[in-house]
Amino acid sequence: MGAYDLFRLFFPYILSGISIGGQYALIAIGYSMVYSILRLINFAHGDVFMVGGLFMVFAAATFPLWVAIPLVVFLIVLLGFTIERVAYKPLRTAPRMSVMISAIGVSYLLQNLALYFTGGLNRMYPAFPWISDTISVFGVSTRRVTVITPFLVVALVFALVWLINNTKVGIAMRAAAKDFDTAQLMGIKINSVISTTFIIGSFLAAIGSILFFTNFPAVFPAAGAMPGLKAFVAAVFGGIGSIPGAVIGGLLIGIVETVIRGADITLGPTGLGLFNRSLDIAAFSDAFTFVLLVIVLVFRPTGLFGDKPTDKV
Amino acid sequence: MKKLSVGNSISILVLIIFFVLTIVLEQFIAPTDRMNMLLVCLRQGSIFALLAVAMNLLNGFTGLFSLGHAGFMLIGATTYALFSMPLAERSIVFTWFSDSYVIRISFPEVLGNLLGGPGMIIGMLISIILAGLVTAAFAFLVGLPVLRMRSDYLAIATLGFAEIIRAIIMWQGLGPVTNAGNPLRSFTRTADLNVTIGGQTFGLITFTLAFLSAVCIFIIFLLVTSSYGRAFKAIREDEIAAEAMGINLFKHKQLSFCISSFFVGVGGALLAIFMGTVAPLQFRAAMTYEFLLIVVLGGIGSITGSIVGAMLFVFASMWWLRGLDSGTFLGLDRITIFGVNLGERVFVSGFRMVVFSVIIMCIVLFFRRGLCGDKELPYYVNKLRELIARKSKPKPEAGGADA
Amino acid sequence: MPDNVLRVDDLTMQFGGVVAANNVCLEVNKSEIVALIGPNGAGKTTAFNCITGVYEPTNGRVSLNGEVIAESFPQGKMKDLYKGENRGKYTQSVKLTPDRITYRGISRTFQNVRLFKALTVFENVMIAKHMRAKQNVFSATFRLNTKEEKRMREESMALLEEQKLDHLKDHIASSLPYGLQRRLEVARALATSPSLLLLDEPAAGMNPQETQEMAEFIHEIRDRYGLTILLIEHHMGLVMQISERIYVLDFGKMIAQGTPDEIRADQRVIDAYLGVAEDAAN
Amino acid sequence: MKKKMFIALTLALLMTLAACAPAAPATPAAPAADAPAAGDAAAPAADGDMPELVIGLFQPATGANGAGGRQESLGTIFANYRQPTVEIGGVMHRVRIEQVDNQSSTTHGPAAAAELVARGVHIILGSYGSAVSIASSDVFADAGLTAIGVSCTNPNVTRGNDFYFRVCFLDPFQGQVLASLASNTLNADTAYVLTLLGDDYSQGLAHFFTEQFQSLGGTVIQENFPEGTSDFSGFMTNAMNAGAGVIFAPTSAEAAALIIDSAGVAGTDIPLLAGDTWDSPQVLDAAVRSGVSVMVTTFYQEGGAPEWDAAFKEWLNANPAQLANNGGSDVIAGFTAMGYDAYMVTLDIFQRAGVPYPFDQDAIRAATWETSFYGPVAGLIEFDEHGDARRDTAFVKTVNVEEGAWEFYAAQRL
Repeated sequence: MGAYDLFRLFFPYILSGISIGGQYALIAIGYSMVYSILRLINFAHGDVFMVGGLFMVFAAATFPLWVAIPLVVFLIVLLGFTIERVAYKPLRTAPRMSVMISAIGVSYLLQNLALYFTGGLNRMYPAFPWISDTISVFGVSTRRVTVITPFLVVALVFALVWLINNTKVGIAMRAAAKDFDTAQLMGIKINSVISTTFIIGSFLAAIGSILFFTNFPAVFPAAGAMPGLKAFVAAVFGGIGSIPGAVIGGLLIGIVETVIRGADITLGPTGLGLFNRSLDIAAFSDAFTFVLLVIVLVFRPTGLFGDKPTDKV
Repeated sequence: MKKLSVGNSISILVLIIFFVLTIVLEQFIAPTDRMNMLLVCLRQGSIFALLAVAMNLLNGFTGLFSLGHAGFMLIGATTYALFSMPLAERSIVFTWFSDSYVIRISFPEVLGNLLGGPGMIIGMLISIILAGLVTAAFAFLVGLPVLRMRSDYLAIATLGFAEIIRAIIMWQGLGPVTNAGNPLRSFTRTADLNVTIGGQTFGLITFTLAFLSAVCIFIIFLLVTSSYGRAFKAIREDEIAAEAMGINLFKHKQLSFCISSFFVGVGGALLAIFMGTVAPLQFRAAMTYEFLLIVVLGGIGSITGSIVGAMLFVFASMWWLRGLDSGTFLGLDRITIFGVNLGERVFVSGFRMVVFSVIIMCIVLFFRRGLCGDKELPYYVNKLRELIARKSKPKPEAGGADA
Repeated sequence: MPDNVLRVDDLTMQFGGVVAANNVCLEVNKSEIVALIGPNGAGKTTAFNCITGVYEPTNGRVSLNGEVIAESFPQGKMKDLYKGENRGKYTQSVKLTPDRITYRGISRTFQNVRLFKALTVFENVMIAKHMRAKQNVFSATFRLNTKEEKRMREESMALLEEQKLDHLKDHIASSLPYGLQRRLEVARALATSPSLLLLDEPAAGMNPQETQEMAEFIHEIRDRYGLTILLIEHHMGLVMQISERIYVLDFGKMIAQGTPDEIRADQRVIDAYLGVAEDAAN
Repeated sequence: MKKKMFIALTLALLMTLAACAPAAPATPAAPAADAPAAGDAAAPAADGDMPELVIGLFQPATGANGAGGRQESLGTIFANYRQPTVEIGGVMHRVRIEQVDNQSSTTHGPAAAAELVARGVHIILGSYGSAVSIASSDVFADAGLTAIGVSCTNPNVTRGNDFYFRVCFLDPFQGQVLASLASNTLNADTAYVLTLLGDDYSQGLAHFFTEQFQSLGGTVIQENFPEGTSDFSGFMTNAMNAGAGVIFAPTSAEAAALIIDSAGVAGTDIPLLAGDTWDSPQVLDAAVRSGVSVMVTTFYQEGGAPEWDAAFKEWLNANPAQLANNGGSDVIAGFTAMGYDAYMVTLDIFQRAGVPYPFDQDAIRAATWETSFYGPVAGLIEFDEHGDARRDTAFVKTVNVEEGAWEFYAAQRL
């Protein structure tokens, strides 16, 4: 089998892997930023992403797109902000477990609300002109959004990194991530820093939801759960608190996941012929993410680019 | 033996009355009665109580924030189903793996043939215990890497392991063993728990399930009040101090993890009996969250709380609040506000769960200690007696409840 | 060397590029009260943590009653980063977890009291008894260990009575006043039946009268339980009053050792403390 | 403060209990008069003197099968609307429908079933989705109630259960029809079968399809996807890489929409084939949107009974809530028709059993076995020794992309 054939065999998977990985990355940044400041796994983040999809379904039905898209992004940012104010802020001094439980509670509430308002049925995401169009990349047919995603992600990440390194609020964020209490003592308005973090995270989740659901146009109450968890794993993999880490983690998980999904065909009897019967590997595509997580946590708990946390005795 | 305190003896009395009631009620309530929901909810509630208490042992008493509950329940339920399914049923259940099924023993059947009715019950018990043991064994393996992690990483890693376990059980390659995620069914049924004496059948389903759960909960209660229970609590309070007091962190965490998982496995097996079907698709993270919320509802670190929380959860979501879904609730459905009829527009499918999650959020945010804090039943019995004693005095104190 | 209860050789602890303890050597003989002093950040608590197994030293050896309980040499990344001395002197790697070290007979208190806050005073002591109880989960759960449990209860009660905490036995630990919390922490440490007790600033935050009581208390427990005591303390009055020998650390290095009188006169010690006068004044 | 709020909360819960559970006597004596508050959904209290026949509608309204469950329920409710009373043993009975949402879940299903039984229903219809039906069948059997499956096609629903019947065809039949369609009509050598992991319906239908397709000389490549999968592009690439001539995807309508969409994006011209569950407006929409060729088997083809179609559509369009339950369009799904027939056959059974209120469950079951009823929409219903309807016809329909509608393809018989 020649190089061209190999390319033909694997390229479609890698292409869609990069795309979905980019979307994970956008969600992962939100997880990563919140975790680095509050040490909180914001379980509701994936559901915020799902709600973003749902808002768009309803918004696009009433408004033209140029109204609907900014409106949805604004509403999601508002939602993220509100969740932090209502569900996390009152628990600032509580044990970490309480906050995590609160996050799970919010996730449960959002899913049940979605269930209620959709009647538990799938809602089809509206098709956007241009980015929803089908195009052909090296002979592989795909949506334009697949190709746009990685570029958009890189652009957003550069903007974000610039923001964090050069603006006052960005510096405050880094300070809070390094040492929450000291940052507070130094006069940093910790609440506004945290709110900003949630606003940025939700903004990226809203963009991520537009890209994701344009690609996979069904919104259902649990639609955010799995991408959310995977994005968190991506954040851990890249090193919590590291934005480039989250992006690389997201891309890696996205690619590996799609490649595994195709492994039975590409490696099996109809592909490279490494094994002669179906091993049903495809069914492991989700579980694999967690295997990766456990491996990372065991061998390199700080992820690829993370700082080592120190506990004081 | 030490003399029982009044609080303890009244608590025991309450439990005895409860069990007598389960037996008596079941004889008089037919499945078609409205009140049968009471029995159904008691059954599910007791099993949920056990599962919640087992989770509390880990999360509340040992302070290990584990989210692997659903995965371990699945192991327990699957093991139970596999070892209690009558052989004749297997070719039907394993249809898609035409007769190549691996496990070819059914304890209730073997012992039932040998000893009759009681043998069947013993067989079920053996399968239940086996379910617990297998679950504990898996927990041991999972615990090796996971229990060395920091608290929140532990949470996400156990959550991950639950998904991995589910994926493995559902793997096509293991089909002949586990039926590859296709529902297991036709194993023992709840009706098998009834006892027939002289042609008269006595319904013991509620009693048996509640009793088995109660025995397990009692063992957990004994554990947490033992020296080991204190060690677990020490770990929860301060790992470094606990270690400095000679408590081997890993060993004790592993112990708590395995014991908790054993009872989760047993609970999974009981749940399998209750449901009659084991469908791995259902054992997802959402299920773990439900139990976590039950534990929080009842109070982290209180066994009584977990029981009360589980009962409230089951009764409310399965029965009392169901009206919120079907359009009739306390007559509120006849009210129309701004031209919107509550019954038609608001009380539709899913509203129950919304109300429910709002209640839970309120508890998480405003009653952080849950219903029972970290107190147990005897404490409340004593509190109640104090209250009554004060009331019966000639000059009752006002506002005594705020004490 | 039966007199050497604790012996620390060339202990070096380095966090990344920061050397917290550098080539620390100390010896504590049987029934001695020895103090480890030094300005803030001198590495005293680091040394404690290395002795009790909380930290794995970067280089050096700790032995208890002639038995090595911790030994280490620069490994992995540390090979390049290591700034200390005695490279290559230690070649074996002995790493006991804190609970094993406690089991061997070293018990400790903490700088900022670490009680099991939500548990009762009695439970706090009982937990420390857990380690040496002859029982397993099964026997403990099913109450087959009643004799053992009874012994633990009686011993714990006795200990609380000796510490005059018995009337508070059912109080929640965090509800005690600070001084009693300190005393409870010592009682808890004693409950592990140690031969060597490490006290990390036992008189921190106490008024002069309490400090005086603490001094007597330390003497008393040493005599009553036949203990050897190593303590970290900033209260110079207390240190000079009770300790038989004193080690002085500064910037991770041992700068002086000797009897209280020798230390009082040592110029290096005076210099080291000059910058932190307010500490010495306490 | 907190304590008081807590007490108030507890009181509220207790009051709810009181409201939902009136002190019901063991045998409800005067049904219409003291019908529980949480119950009389449909009927006005005006003709309260009439005894009631209560049909329990055991359907999912939420979850993976929510859409199908709602559509199926519509058929039954419409039937109830058209024929709200029935004469049994010389006594006129009002027919009331009790609904419970089983959430498409085998965990919540049995509790929902118990709830339905406890509401005092006399017969059960449902559920859409074989897995829930199987999981809950014991609850009905233990209560001695007859249950009639409307569209649950897995053989195991009725196997070994004397209380469960069904009016639809079975998966072995459906699988055969689809396999011969794939092999003979579409001339496919290789079939790519995509199934939901751990789903009885999906695995079962795939199994029967594979059996038949292989016996016709074809090759089958089967892959499973885990529940909650959004990204099917990898699987579509797999199908193309495997050189499949047909993609067979017996899944829920929810997954179907995503699969069809992915197929459209992947630009494949491989036809997609599926069973009864794909007979849904969602599938139609998705197929029209992405221009993929889709073929499904169904119980009923619109146009088979034109006058019924018209009446149903009129009723459906009259109420926006009902229209929403049908997926927002008035396309008639096969299982809606089956829901209608199941209601009618139920009335027939009660009439033949001949015992008026409070009915005799044994007589009802005996009458069920002897059913020979010509369903007004989908044809003759008779039960075989398992309690399955003898059905020999499945309709095959295909999506006409230009017109955006289902198009009759063939009536397959075996």
